[in-house]
Amino acid sequence: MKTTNTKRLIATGKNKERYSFTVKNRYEYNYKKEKLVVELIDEPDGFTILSCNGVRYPVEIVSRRQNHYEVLVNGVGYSFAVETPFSLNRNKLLASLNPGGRVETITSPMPGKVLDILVEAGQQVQKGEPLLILEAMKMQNSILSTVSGQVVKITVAKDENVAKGAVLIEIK
Amino acid sequence: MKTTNTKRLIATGKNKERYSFTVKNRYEYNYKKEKLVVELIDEPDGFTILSCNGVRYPVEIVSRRQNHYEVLVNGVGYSFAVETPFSLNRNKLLASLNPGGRVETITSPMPGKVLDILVEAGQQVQKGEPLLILEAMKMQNSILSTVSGQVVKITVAKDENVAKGAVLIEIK
Amino acid sequence: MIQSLLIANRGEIAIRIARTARRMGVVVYAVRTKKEPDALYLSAADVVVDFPDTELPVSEFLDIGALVKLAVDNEIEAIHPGYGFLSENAGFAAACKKAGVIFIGPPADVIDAMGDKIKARAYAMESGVNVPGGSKTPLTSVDEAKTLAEKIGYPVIIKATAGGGGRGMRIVSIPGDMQLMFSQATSEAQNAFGNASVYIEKYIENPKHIEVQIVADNHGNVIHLGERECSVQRKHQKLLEEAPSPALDSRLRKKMTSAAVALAKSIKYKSLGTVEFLLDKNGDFYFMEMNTRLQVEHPVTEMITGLDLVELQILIASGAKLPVKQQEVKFQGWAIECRINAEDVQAGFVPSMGIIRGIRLPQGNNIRIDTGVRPGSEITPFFDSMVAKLIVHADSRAEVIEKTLKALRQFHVKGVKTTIPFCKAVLHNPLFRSGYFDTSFVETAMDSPVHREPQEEFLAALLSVYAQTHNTTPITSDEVQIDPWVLKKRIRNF
Amino acid sequence: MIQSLLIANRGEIAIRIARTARRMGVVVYAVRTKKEPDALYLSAADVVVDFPDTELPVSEFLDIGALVKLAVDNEIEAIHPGYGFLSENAGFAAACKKAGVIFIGPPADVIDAMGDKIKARAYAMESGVNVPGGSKTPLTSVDEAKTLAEKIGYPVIIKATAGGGGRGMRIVSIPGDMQLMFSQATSEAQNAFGNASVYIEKYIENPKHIEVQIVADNHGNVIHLGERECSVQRKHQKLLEEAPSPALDSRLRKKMTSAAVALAKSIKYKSLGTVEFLLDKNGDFYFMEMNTRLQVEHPVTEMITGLDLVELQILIASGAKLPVKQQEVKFQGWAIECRINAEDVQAGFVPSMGIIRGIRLPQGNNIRIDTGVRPGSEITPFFDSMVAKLIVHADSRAEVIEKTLKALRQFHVKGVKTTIPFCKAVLHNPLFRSGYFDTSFVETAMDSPVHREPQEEFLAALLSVYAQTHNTTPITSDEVQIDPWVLKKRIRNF
Repeated sequence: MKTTNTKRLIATGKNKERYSFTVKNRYEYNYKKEKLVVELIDEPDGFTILSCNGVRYPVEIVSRRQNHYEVLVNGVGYSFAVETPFSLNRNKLLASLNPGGRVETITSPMPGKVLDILVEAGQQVQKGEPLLILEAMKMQNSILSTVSGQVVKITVAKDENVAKGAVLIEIK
Repeated sequence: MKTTNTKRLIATGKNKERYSFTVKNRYEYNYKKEKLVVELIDEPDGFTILSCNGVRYPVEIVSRRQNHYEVLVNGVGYSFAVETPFSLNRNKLLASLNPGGRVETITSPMPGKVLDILVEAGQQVQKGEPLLILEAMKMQNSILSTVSGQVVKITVAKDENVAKGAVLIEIK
Repeated sequence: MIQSLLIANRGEIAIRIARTARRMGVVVYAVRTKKEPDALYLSAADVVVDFPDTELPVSEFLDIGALVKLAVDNEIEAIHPGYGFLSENAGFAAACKKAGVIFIGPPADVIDAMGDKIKARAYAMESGVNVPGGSKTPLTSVDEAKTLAEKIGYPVIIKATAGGGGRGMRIVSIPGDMQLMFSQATSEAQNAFGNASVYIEKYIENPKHIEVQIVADNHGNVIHLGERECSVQRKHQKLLEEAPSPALDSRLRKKMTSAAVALAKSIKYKSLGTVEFLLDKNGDFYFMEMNTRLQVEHPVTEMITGLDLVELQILIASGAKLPVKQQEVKFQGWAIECRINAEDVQAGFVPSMGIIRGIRLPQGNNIRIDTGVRPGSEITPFFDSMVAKLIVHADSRAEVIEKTLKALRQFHVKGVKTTIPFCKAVLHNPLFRSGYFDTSFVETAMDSPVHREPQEEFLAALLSVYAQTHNTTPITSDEVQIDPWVLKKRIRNF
Repeated sequence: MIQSLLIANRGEIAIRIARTARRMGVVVYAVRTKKEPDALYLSAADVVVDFPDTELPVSEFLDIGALVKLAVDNEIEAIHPGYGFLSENAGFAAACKKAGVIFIGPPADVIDAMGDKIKARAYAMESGVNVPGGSKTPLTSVDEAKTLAEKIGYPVIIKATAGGGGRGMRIVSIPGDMQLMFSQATSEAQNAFGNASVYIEKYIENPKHIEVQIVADNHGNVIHLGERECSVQRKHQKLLEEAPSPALDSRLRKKMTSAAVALAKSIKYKSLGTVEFLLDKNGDFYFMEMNTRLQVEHPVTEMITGLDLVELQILIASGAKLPVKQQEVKFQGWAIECRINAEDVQAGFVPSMGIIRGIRLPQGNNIRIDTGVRPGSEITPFFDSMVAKLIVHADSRAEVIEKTLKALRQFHVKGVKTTIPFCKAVLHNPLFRSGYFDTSFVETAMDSPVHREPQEEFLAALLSVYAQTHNTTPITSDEVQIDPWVLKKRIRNF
């Protein structure tokens, strides 16, 4: 028999929004001292429902990389990293030791053709600024920067065909 | 090109409830001078929707025998015979010429085994009166008479296994 | 704590058990049978094991030897029997124990004591709970039945000694009917339970059917989780349940729940169980029987208490103490469960067999649906005709009735006829709404067994005319023909 | 009356056309292509014909020769082009006529006149409708563009001569941008229409986009069916439409609809058509272009008029007179259409490709859904990313906004991201609700491109923690892997 164990798990979003839960016996959830009755239900029409104290939402777990989750709730995307207080503190410490920040990669959201590149290596860009023009599904789409920083590397060339998920540009 | 034609179609239910429509060009429906916008829509989840002036109901056409329809609206079953005023009058006439009435057959609603027969040929029965006991799905089910009349013939025997739709008893 | 679990059941209850067990981190095994090799419940498990080929003409989920062997061979720690099948079979519990597998339920001797309805009556009396007058031993002849009936007074009810769930029951109002009813009851009891033994009891006319959920751990702690109102029945089959009961005030509730707890304590009950009572018009209540398993209608109790009854079963079977004390159980709001069965209500509730071609589920908070079917699933004569259970929770009885009606209007099944229009009719009925209904409700108080939405008949007429104008072919048909769904399944399996 | 009809289109519009045609007793033919051999639209037809093998690198629904041949070979009386593809191709209309097939749309010369946007400007002016200042002939060089722009004043808009639907359009605010924008517009025009020719017009800043539906028969009768409000756009792509427009009073409505009817009469228009106007802040309106086909957003007009626009198209093409007079057209209530596209709004509206794993449709009266997909359908780069159109009708604008929001909350798609959260955000937006929005709305007035329901973020955090605790595997994944749905399709087709 396993012994009872309670641990704290903290979910941190992209904008540092933070939710802290206690989890007992791996399945009893509490949030701000309130008990949560949580169920993940596969319904017969193919949907997954997250039920929390009777509140039901259609959800999807889109991807998981270690403790990083991309999920959809009601069709809206959210990103959360799940950590224990210990790992959270360690990551904070690591971040403070490496002030240069980490490299963000801009990847292609779909297969297409690079019509134009609007930035150069070394250039400073703002979050939301267009980086390049990708033609897909007969439409020209601007690929926007997801972060503010400096363009480190441009890994594609004009007129190149790229696959979904291909790295286009690295920003630091 | 077809010529425009308008005809009257009358739907008569089991309890003589009657709805009279005019149909123009085979697809323009009117009921009591009101125009009806009618559509039968197959939705991607397998349902058939009858839309009438924006009112939508899930429907099924369960069976058709000539002009007799068994349909479900919202899961509730209805039976209608569709006739022109001419055929309706002819049928009324035929009924008046044949006052003996017609023979109704009681059929098995499911496969099962006849456990007991509760009536005898020649006996008068009332609508809703149990005629025999059929065992199916481990339950004993009473088969009720759908009409009032005289038992003409019993076509099954005790302990006989019957298929769905098998004729059990004829009543006149 | 139990680490692995074999579910010796199918359908919605297998899925419902798997959901909780997997949430708790238990590895769940489901049993695949030849009768439904691609059933939905299999996808709810971590591991699917095939039921072995046998020569026995017995249903897979009644085959004690094979099921226990599956658990042993796969090194599975525990077996959950669900409801029905072997869930109240003392032999199964004993065989599990003998093989070193945890049976999720009470010990074999307790199942046995409560399973023999005559013994159960005796235990109830011992613990101070009223029982209706009647047999102390099984009936050996019609004459004995007649003699006893004269003593306790007609009407009486004949019940199967090994019974439960309405099968093998017959009411006898006059001595002249005794012969026929006695033979019908014994034959049905033999068919249903493999035991023709019956007994008689004073028949309480038009009582309410109220049951109390109790939970007991292996350390002597017993609590109750309130009552359920199950008076909406047809031929002793429950059709719609609610919790709490509108018929109980706090005084009566205290008396009934205390009686249930007293009985459980006196028989050293362990695990989850239900004590069923008959409540008469004077507010007197009588022990009917005890069910030593999870009930179909357990979700209404879960809704109002916020507790997960399957979790409690697994915890108790693991040897844990009850995680809640009686005073910590909070009852909140009101819950209704509708059983959506594949039955043609308009043809007298006969089973409506066929293939589910589409399902539209109601959406919304505090609406729960427990189902074991999906589009393509077939309703067959092999198993019961349940399509789904719709469970709705709200603050008050008035609100939950409206909310359930709304959910039912959004619940559609294509391919078979269901009891949805019947459930609507119950919830619209003034007597049901008043709360003053009893077990005679379905047979005496309903003008129509189905509720018709406004305009339905008109639209049916219009649809018939439309079909005639367009020469539309029926989607389903009475004719025997190969159905594309069936064909697809055949190609896959053979 | 037309007895048989080939639909030279796919997806939801093929289904929508088939629905009306079959209702009218017309035998409907659909074209199966290699790209989607088991698409939903095929099941809406009476007969499915296979597109022949060809060597041409052109899309099936752009192959004039093959489509006309299909109609001739199968002795089909008429062709309906739907929208997009060949719906505004004069050559297609001419080829049909030559082959003796009825083209459901205006005659080739009318399509040609309105298809050349510079000619269309001239016709509009002739019939007394305002047009913005600009080119009288196609631009031959950037310099010519600059000279003309100086004359009419910046900002100006470059448009494709053969254009429509926002492609090949660029706004130029300062002379320095002209070079880049001119080359982008010509290259996009070449790609989209096979014709690089562009022209410029005075750019009306932040106008409203209002369009008037007109219907004309072959006997000189022309009526209008009111206007549609299409100002909720992003990059000239309509996202949500309504009818009527909250910006028009009866005086302005009369002026705009009269202008549309006048234009249609002056060019001897036949069949269904839409005159698009820009409405500026002073209440002045300008001709933008005329679409000589059924529009994506036609259902909102059907909802408020009770007329079936496809039925009108078929009747007119059959030579019938208009079945309604202008004064018989009654406008009732308010309708909204939401385009549910497979797009990742949070990533800047990029297409979200993948497989539809589940669809939950809203239920209720006066809710219409036009869709071409079902579970298992794939959203591919071959075709547009439309999943469905949700059309809702109610008595007033306030009511239809609430009713549409309710329907959107019940509309769920699993497998791809959709614009449902975007449509919710539009309907919650105070500026949208006020009615005083224009075509800059999406880019300037929306705080967030998605609406988040209460508790969503909290539940996303909880789901992440739950998944971490249970080691749940993602349902979909970025990784390249064989998907069971895809595999199933491959097995079937190859």
